[in-house]
Amino acid sequence: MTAKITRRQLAGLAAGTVVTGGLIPARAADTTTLVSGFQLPQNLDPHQVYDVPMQAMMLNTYDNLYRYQNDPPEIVAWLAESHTVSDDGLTWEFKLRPGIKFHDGSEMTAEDVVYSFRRVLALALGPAGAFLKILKPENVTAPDKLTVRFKLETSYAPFFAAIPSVCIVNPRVVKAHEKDGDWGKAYVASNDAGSGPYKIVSEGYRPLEYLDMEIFDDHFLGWKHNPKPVRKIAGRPTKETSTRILSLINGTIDWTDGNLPADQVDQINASKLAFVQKDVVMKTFVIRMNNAKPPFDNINARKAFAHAFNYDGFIKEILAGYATRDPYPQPETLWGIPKDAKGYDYDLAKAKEYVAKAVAEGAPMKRPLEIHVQSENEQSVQGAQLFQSDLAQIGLNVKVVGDIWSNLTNAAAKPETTPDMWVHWVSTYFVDPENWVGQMYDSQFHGTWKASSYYKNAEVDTLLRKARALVKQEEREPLYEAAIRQIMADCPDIWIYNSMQLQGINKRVKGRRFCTVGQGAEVRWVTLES
Amino acid sequence: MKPILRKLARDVPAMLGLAIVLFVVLVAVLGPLLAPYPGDASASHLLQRLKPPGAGHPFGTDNLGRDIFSRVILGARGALAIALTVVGVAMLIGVPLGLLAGYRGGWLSETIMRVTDIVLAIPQLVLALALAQLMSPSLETAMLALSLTYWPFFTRIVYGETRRLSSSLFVDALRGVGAGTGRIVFLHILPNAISPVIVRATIGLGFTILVAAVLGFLGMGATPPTPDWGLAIAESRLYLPRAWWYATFPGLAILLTVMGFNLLGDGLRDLVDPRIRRSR
Amino acid sequence: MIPVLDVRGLKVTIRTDDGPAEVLDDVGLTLERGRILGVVGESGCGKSTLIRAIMGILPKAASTEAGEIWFEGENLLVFSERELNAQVRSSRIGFIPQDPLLALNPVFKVGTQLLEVMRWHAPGSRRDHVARLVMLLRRMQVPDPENALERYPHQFSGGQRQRLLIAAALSCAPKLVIADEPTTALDVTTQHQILLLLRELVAEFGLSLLFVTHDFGVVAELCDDLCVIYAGQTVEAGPMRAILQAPSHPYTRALLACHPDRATSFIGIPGLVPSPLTRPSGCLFAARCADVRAGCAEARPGQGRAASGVQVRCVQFT
Amino acid sequence: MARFVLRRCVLVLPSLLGLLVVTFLLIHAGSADPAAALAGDAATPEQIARLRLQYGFDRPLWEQFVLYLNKVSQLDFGESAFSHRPVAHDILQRLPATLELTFAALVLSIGLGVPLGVAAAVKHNSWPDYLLRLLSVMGIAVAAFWFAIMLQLFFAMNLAWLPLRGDLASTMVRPPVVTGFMLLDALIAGRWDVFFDHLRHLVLPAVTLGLGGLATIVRFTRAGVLDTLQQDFVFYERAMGYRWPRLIWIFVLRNSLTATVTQIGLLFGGLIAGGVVVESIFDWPGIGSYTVQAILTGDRQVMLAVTLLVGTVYAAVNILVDVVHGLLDPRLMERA
Repeated sequence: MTAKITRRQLAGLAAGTVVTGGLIPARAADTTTLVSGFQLPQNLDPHQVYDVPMQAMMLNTYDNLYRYQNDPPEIVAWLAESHTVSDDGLTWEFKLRPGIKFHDGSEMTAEDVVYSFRRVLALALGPAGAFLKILKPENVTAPDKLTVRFKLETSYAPFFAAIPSVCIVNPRVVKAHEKDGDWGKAYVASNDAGSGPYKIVSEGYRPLEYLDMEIFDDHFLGWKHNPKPVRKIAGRPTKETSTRILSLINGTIDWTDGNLPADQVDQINASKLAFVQKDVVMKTFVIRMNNAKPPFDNINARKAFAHAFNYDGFIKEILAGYATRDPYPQPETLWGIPKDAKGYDYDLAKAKEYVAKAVAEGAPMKRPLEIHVQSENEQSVQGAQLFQSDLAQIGLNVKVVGDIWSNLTNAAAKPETTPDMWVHWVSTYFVDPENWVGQMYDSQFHGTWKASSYYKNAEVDTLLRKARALVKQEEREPLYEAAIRQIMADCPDIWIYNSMQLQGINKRVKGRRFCTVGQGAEVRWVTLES
Repeated sequence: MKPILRKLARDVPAMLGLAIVLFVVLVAVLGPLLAPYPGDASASHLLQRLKPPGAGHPFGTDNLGRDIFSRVILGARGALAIALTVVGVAMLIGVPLGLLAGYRGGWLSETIMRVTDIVLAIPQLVLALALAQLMSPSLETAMLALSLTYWPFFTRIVYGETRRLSSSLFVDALRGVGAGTGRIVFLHILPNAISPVIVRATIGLGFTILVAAVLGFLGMGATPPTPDWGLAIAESRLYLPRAWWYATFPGLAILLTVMGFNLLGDGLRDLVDPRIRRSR
Repeated sequence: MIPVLDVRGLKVTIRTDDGPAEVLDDVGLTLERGRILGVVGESGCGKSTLIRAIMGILPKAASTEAGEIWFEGENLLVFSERELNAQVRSSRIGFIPQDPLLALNPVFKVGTQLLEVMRWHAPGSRRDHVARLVMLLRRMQVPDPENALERYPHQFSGGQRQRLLIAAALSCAPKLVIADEPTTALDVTTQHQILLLLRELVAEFGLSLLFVTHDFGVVAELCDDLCVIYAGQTVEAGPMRAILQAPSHPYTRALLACHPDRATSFIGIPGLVPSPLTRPSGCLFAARCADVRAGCAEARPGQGRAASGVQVRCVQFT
Repeated sequence: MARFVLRRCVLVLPSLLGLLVVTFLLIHAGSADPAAALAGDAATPEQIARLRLQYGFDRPLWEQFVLYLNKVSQLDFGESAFSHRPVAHDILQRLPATLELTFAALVLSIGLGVPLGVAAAVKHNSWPDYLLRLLSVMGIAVAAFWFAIMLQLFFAMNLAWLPLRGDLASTMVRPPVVTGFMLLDALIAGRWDVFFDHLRHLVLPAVTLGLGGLATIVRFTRAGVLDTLQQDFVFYERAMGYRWPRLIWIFVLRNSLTATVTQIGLLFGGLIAGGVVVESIFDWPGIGSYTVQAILTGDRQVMLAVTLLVGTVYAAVNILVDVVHGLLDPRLMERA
């Protein structure tokens, strides 16, 4: 339709012909634009927000010194060519590649990297958690144009694993929009300051609604790996599952995020346009028990509960098999798992025995218990309901309480307010045992949601702290194995499965590569077939 | 009374409404006796998940393999309980306030009506949602939130009626013969003001069920495994459009019930409104 | 000469929830050209239904069972709604309602409302209509007639509103004007002025006036002829003077007796009007009649004639 | 007239202040720690403590309220804990979309509702009336989310006539934001393609949202017309030979609309709230989905601002309703 319009066409509109006549076909036949259904991060500043949706976004807009690639994940040199670390594990030096360009055309130098890390530390949000305790802003320096040096306060092995969580922002853009020393917080929250393979179109962003990006031809890696890349990414998150499924089936969106409900797989696979891609990710599902509250302070009581969850039933029936049983407190695919350790199985007889033992030891097993779930998350509700009906069979009385994430993390700040039990996932913030057992079972983290079982074992504390301070994986591995062995014996929580991500993808999407960090949202590999 | 009932009997939609309401009440009372699987209020049967309607499960089964027909039947009681409680509490707050404001006048009346205006200005759904999130979502908070936002409607109505009646001749006459305030208000004004209140309440019953369903849909109402209609629709969203039966039958139950109350309320309104009555 | 209005044996029933109600049962009246006919009756006797029947605006539940309404030689009962609207209302029959405040549409300017009538029923352009209205209003002694059209009904006093409505009734130059208790809502002084005005207008515009009221005093002051209605029946009809001198029907007599100086209310007669739902088989007035005889309760009396030539519905005169 | 509006505006202020106090207390009575919400999932207790100090969450409640009030008077509504963006900015960006949708729904429900209501009243107690009453009650009783999904399945999937979600085709470049109302912005930019495509996206959400309003308007118009038809002046007008269609559609209708207009005012508040569900199902980029997000994440500043906004809109609409009442019925204007 051209810019001119006749009276007749206007009349046609009134008659409804334009409205229903299909000016634009439901499916975009355009092979240069990928319509992505990934959830948008809370805002676009990778230094303010660091969660799964942000990972998916920043992989396309920003770059990092090192980055996770492939499946299973490997940490690979990205903006940096290489790095060195001192024997004491305190001094880290990264060598930057020359000639890297930001979206505004300016060249990236070591100073820019320094600025980025200092900004992360100053904002103290999102990705800062891994660095605040071990890194002072003045100890990030640039000895020369292409070298960045970090001097850590204490040796901290996960430092390197967390490097991919920090994006390098363009200080020239950020500083130009700084207000009252806010480190450009307001500006970067809605605008582009990156160097990644795609740049954000101006006016192309509205939180929760849409995010438009276009290709950055001068990306430092070039585009040789993909002769026919996607020119534009139209981020169109859908809020309702039903809308999401329908959009995928009728081609309105090219891919969903990886949180597709298992029950929808058949229907999507049966559709003409789309299919479901399955990938194992590092994201564990766990029912927390508040070890500080009776009866969960009693080990037999905890074991009774651990034997009362129908692991296979949940995974096979409710998740239609799209998850793998993971009896360990961290993903089975990650290093540090003691191969000899055995998990707990679904056995109501055993559970009853443990109940009896616990009762004999004076644990108040008959106390009415609560299990809190995230109301908006159906799977957590289902898991809790399933658990509830099994527990009822062995005479334990549990009530399912709907709750929301912010309330739950808030309640987890104190043992008294932490629910008896609650359900959540632990996603990959960085690929290291520290992300799971390190932060979940070291008692120094009590008060954070990750450590909300209030588990305390001096031996485990020692092991975990020692492992954290070492740099070499070979040296750390046995320590984690020992710690996990002990943790599993103490049974502080109920570990259920490691997730399989289910992503609905339009059949025209080719070349997608998956990595657990970012859910395979890296668009630079993708081509669209006509 | 009899001619009024006879008039109601001739009003086809109102009778339809009455029939629906009676039916729903009956289902609510007899719920566990009528439901083929009363245990499905809490039990789960993983092997029978998401079966389409068929023999044994006329409305199909839900995400935990529970019989939807049973759960729709069992849900009637909860729906009615919510509706009656909310409207009851709202009336308990709203009617006395309206009487007071309407009969007394002056600053008291002014204050009450101003507060009423403020509460009316808070969007019901927003307050309900905010309250639900503050006090952790449950049926009780949903009911509290709905009651707290519904009473101003009654205050408004009663206030208007009371004002009209208390300036009327017959109340003047009562004052003239020395009737006490309490006597006038409760024996003479209230009975005359009550019919619009009843009408509003009837419509409110339906409305409450609907809003409660929306709250349930947003995860701010009933908690699982309660057999709640709104909750069922909310749960079904993950399985739509495949499991169409999952949302459809609870949806129809809501539709039917709300319709019943509304039709009845409309019929009653036509009946008590003398201006419309005249035209019959 | 044909009378302007000649109603014969009109019978109207209304379906109610409690069965059919005989609201009018054999009403007859004759209005000769240039005269004023007063129709008197208690409230509930069927006066408004009579007016509605003549105007052709009966409620949906009502039906005309029998009778004829001859207007200038045409039977109005055979007219369709559309024909009545196009040929009769306003253009030939003007109407003055009871309560001028309730009868005017409160949210439109007086001018809009009056011109709407003329738009369909008076010849000429809008400008002609305005001119005629201003003329009429001036004649009705409405102050500042030009601006009056721009004002809303509630901005006038009761008497002025009634004058507006009289002007409206005359706006399309009708032959017959039906006035439905046009003075009841007014105070006595204004009432008197309006009656005087109406008298003058009848002569001045060559009208015939059907004046319906429950107020005997007003009728006596204004009318040339009289028609007394009781429970949906004409019980006595004839020249005003003749009836006043010698009322024949016991009902008329009772009316005049309880108020020797021209009765203005009906309170003086003991008993109640029979309900239109359950009507006695005999004379409808029998239960209240001071002069009741054997047989009164058995059969309905037909129309008879008194010595003065007045029509009377009473066994004494048949 | 101007004085009347001004007086009403001044009278609204205390109400809004009261609303603000109530919401402020309600929101702060909750247990959720705003600092924790601001800090995000991966935050350490130190980070949270820092934010608590920085934002003054440790101060007494009244002090926080005075602080908030002071900021609000400068139209600063703080920062969203979720997006870390200024709330005023977010709301300004999203409000037009919601107003557009609400307005479309209103136009739909008034445009259809008034004629249908009149028709039902004229055919009072006959089958068309019964049918309309039944349908309008169904319109109120049907759960919006269920209806929305049915519309999607039928019109977007089966027939593929209308888009499923969003406010514009993903391949289309958005016109520059001038007013924020995309229909207007498209016209300003001369982008007919955007105009029509946006209109197509508007249909299903507007129908869903308008359904309840339509039903309500039908009912109140019917009742209003029935009421007016009993008035003496209608008999007078008939006796004077007013033509039927004009009698009904002009002289009766204007008298009957008072109740309908009041309802439209009440509806407006309901429509904005109802938008919560509709916007989230159709991914309409308005206030509704923003509010849900705020509630789910315990985002205090957003909840406060939205409540205040909705209260203000509600008050403004009510003033407008009074003005329209005054225009419909001159007696009301004189009394006020």
